[in-house]
Amino acid sequence: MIQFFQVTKYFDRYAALRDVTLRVDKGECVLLTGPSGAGKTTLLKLIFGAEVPDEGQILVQNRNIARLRASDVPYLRRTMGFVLQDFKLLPQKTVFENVALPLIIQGTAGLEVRRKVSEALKAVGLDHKRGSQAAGVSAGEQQRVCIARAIVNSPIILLADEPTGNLDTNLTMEIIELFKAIHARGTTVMLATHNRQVVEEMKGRIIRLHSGRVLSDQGVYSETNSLSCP
Amino acid sequence: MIQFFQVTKYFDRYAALRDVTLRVDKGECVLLTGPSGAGKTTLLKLIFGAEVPDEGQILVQNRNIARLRASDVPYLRRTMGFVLQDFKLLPQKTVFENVALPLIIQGTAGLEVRRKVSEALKAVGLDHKRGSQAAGVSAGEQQRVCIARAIVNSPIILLADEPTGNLDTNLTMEIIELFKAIHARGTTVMLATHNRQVVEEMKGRIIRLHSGRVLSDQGVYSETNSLSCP
Amino acid sequence: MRRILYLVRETIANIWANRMSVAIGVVTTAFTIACFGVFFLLYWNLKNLAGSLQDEIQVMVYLEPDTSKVMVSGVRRHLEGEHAVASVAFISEQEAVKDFHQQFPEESSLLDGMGDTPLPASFVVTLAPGFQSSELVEGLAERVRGVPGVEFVRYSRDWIDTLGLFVSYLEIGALVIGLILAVATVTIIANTIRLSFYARKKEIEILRLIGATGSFIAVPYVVEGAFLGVVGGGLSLALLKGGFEVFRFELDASGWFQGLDSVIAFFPLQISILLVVTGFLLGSASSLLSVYSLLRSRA
Amino acid sequence: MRRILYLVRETIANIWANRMSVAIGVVTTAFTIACFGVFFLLYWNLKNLAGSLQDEIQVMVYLEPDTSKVMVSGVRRHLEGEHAVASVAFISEQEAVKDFHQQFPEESSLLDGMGDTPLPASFVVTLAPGFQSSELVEGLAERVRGVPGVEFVRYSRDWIDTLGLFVSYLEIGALVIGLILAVATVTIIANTIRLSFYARKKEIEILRLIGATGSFIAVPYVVEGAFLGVVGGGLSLALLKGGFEVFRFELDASGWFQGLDSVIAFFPLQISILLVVTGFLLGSASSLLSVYSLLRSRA
Ligand SMILES: Nc1ncnc2c1ncn2[C@@H]1O[C@H](COP(=O)(O)OP(=O)(O)OP(=O)(O)O)[C@@H](O)[C@H]1O
Ligand SMILES: Nc1ncnc2c1ncn2[C@@H]1O[C@H](COP(=O)(O)OP(=O)(O)OP(=O)(O)O)[C@@H](O)[C@H]1O
Ligand SMILES: [Mg+2]
Ligand SMILES: [Mg+2]
Repeated sequence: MIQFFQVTKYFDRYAALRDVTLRVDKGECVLLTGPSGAGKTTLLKLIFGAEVPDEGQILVQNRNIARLRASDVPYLRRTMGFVLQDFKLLPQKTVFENVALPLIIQGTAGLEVRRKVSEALKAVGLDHKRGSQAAGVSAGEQQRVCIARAIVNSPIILLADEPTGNLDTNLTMEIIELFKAIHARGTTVMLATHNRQVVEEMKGRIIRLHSGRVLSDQGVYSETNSLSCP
Repeated sequence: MIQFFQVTKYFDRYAALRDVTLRVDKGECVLLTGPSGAGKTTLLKLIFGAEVPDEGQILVQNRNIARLRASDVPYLRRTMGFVLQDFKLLPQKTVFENVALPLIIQGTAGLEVRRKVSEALKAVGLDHKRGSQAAGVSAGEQQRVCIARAIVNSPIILLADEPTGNLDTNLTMEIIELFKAIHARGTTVMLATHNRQVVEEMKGRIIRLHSGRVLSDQGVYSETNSLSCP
Repeated sequence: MRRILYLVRETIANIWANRMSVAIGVVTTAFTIACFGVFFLLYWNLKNLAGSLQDEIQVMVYLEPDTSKVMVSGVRRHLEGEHAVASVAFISEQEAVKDFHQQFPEESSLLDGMGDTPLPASFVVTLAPGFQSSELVEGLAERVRGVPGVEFVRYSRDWIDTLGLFVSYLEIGALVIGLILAVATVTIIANTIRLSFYARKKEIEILRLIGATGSFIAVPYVVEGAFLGVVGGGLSLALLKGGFEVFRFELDASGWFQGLDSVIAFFPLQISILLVVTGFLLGSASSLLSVYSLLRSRA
Repeated sequence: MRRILYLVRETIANIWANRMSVAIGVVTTAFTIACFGVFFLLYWNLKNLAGSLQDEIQVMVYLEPDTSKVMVSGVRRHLEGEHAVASVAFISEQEAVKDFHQQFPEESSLLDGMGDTPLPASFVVTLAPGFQSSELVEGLAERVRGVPGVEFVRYSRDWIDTLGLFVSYLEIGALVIGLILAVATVTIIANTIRLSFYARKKEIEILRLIGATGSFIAVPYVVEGAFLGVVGGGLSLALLKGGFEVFRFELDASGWFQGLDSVIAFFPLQISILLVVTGFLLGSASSLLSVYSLLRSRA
């Protein structure tokens, strides 16, 4: 599904990722952890082609991301859903419109758009805010709008960068359940998170990054290996 | 220090805050909690005059915020530091420049600016990123830049909105210690947070909001009253 | 279908959401095209005026005294056979004296005591349009001088040259100034549209992240640019027409140039439409350009 | 001190960070001022040309035949005493005949057999600038007619009227067109600057949140706007000068209007400086306006 071969990414002269090699199979659930500035966001951005690697190769669904023609990038992105750390919502549009956007771009029929958007908004508990401007809702609400936008499309790969940073324990739990359900349907899920609750509950494969390197890549969270974890 | 008298704030027809009355004395440490959309951000924004109340009065340092002349607002704001949920950094400027801004605005001498900024950046563990563009650093780093900017000025009141949403447990602990130290110097601190760790460690007065109302206003966190808390 | 509907609604929403910068763009476009239009209108009218003046260029063919009627009609036939000649009018010796007295009443005495026919008979030749150049008239005069009965041929070489020069002068002037103004117009409009799109860099970036194709992103902007251009062009037309009417009214009120009133004219419909079409093309082309320059960077 | 240093560095950094939109603004400003300048240059030269033509308006004072030398100098004295008269030249009867032969060689025969002095002696009166209006000349002629020895006074009323009208015509034309262009210039430049600041709404918002006063925020923007205006104004001057030289070169190469070459001229230094100052004022005023409109909203 997703393969990194000795990927290095520089910003100016600073290496945000160094010689990263990893392989995520279809249907896996991966948790990216590591301290602030470890390179989690960079790794996720490379997967959906928002950044281009300086060295190494990245295959996503057997296509080399770096070599992809610019006109093919949109079609690859439509198979993925992502929650960005800085939300990236269209501030002037309503919550509904923001969530509907990935469907409209693909030309989904009107009735189906409404049905799917409602479903996604209900899943994140925001159906009552559907008519509000995206810029007007609270930070936690915006984060949930992003999650709804990421899942509305039933993506093959779901990438989420700190999706619960602005949510309280109860909502975090709900979102974890949501991601679990999506994963259960066969979607490949990759989460970058600092939240111990998420790491504990998701029970996925844990990849720990530090200063752009993979520190450890292990199975599900357990008390024994958690001591130095997140 | 800060007094709310029956404050109500509407967005469109939705009441983000309803009939809130509270009083925070000099040197207090207040933790605002409550689910997503409860009105925490709105309450903090009212204190530094980024929003104007629709009903009721707000006194900050014995001045009525709503009645303040536009030309006096900047001087009031200079006595406060704040960490916003959406950061609000100048993306083109370096980390150093962003943190230095509150000092430069007040005309602080060059040498002192450098000393104070370095101190603030060290306190949040970001001295090595001082030359990076603010837009270029990771989310957690941006959050810490905001914290540095808020404290560089030795403010009388420190307001922080979810200041640890993008930080891991270790860094969160460091920031908590930092806030405690600032509080110990006599600064009035108000934190809005979902993070249980913060609530537990800060040991401050806890105000719980729900749907714009004050649900409870109690002393330090303890096991007995924490069951339904954040 | 849903996509087209979306694009239509999107365009309208875009225009509405950015109504301030769209309005600024429309006004700027209107004023810019109007700048060019003012100059063009000036050129248009001067050229027309020169054209109507050129119609009045005349060649005088003086006949020998006491030319017979047969010879006179021979000269007439020759003149009418010339390509360059539009019309021919005969002035007899008697008419010539009458004209002289009318034109120079104070010098009337000069003709006294010079007999019945002090002035020769003549033909007044009006030239066909396109034959008013100095050389052609020279050639015509040369040929006519050889015709029997013709004493001498006179024409105001200066007048022909001056008008010819005036028209050429107008033409280089128009070329240089018109070029500057045209470049200015294109630059200003393209820049205005580009600036008003600059503010929406973020929006475009987000759409790309979600997987929108380049054309899906570009269409609403291009339509918006075209709208801006058309409305700007129309507005500039209204401005020009308004300015023109004020000018004509002032001219009428002042009572001067009664004759000019019929000569000066606004653009014909085709050119008016061209102005709006220019706006349309400029608007859509510049927005296309600015959107694609934002889309080019891979991210 | 630190604040001033900050403001200077801030301005430079701002210009650099937004170099694309600053460049767009400069180019737009340059072209817009150039549009106005082209028209102004045209007006300036036509007005100069009209002025130099008006200098040539002459009144002919014809004397009675066989006027005595004393009377001639009496007439001269009278003429020189008139306010409107700039200079007076005497043409004797003999000179008049010579001039006639020169000017109308083909009509020379007309004067044959009319004695030695078929034409009267005359004074050629050149008018002082500012006295070329039809009414003033009429009054002068009326007074001169009464002077002993003067037979009649002639002047080309048409010519005077035409020139006078031309100048007035030029003046309303210039007023109407100049007004449209001036409004256009101000609008376009203000809009361009406003648009280029629109993108920085967020920046201003952040500065205000941190506690910056209005003037602290405004200064770098206003300086930037002034810079943009001055550079734009200077560039437009360069454009105009360049266009003007190309025009003059074309004119020279074509060989026409040798005389005109000395008449057409570029703006004098003062007006060139005015153009740059206009840019400066427009730039700083529009940026001031746009920043304050962003600052007004309390938040
Ligand atoms: N666009 C950029 N320009 C320059 N440096 C960058 C850029 N993006 C990221 N970096 C740097 O690369 C490093 C990794 O950043 P990244 O955003 O991947 O970290 P992260 O693991 O997501 O951290 P966080 O938990 O704080 O979000 C950081 O040191 C950051 O400063
Ligand atoms: N500018 C605005 N326009 C419209 N509605 C707004 C605006 N700002 C906030 N709201 C609404 O007011 C309510 C309170 O928002 P606020 O941002 O204060 O919540 P919060 O407690 O900070 O939530 P979170 O934990 O998610 O940040 C929310 O329902 C939000 O949708
Ligand atoms: Mg990150
Ligand atoms: Mg909030």
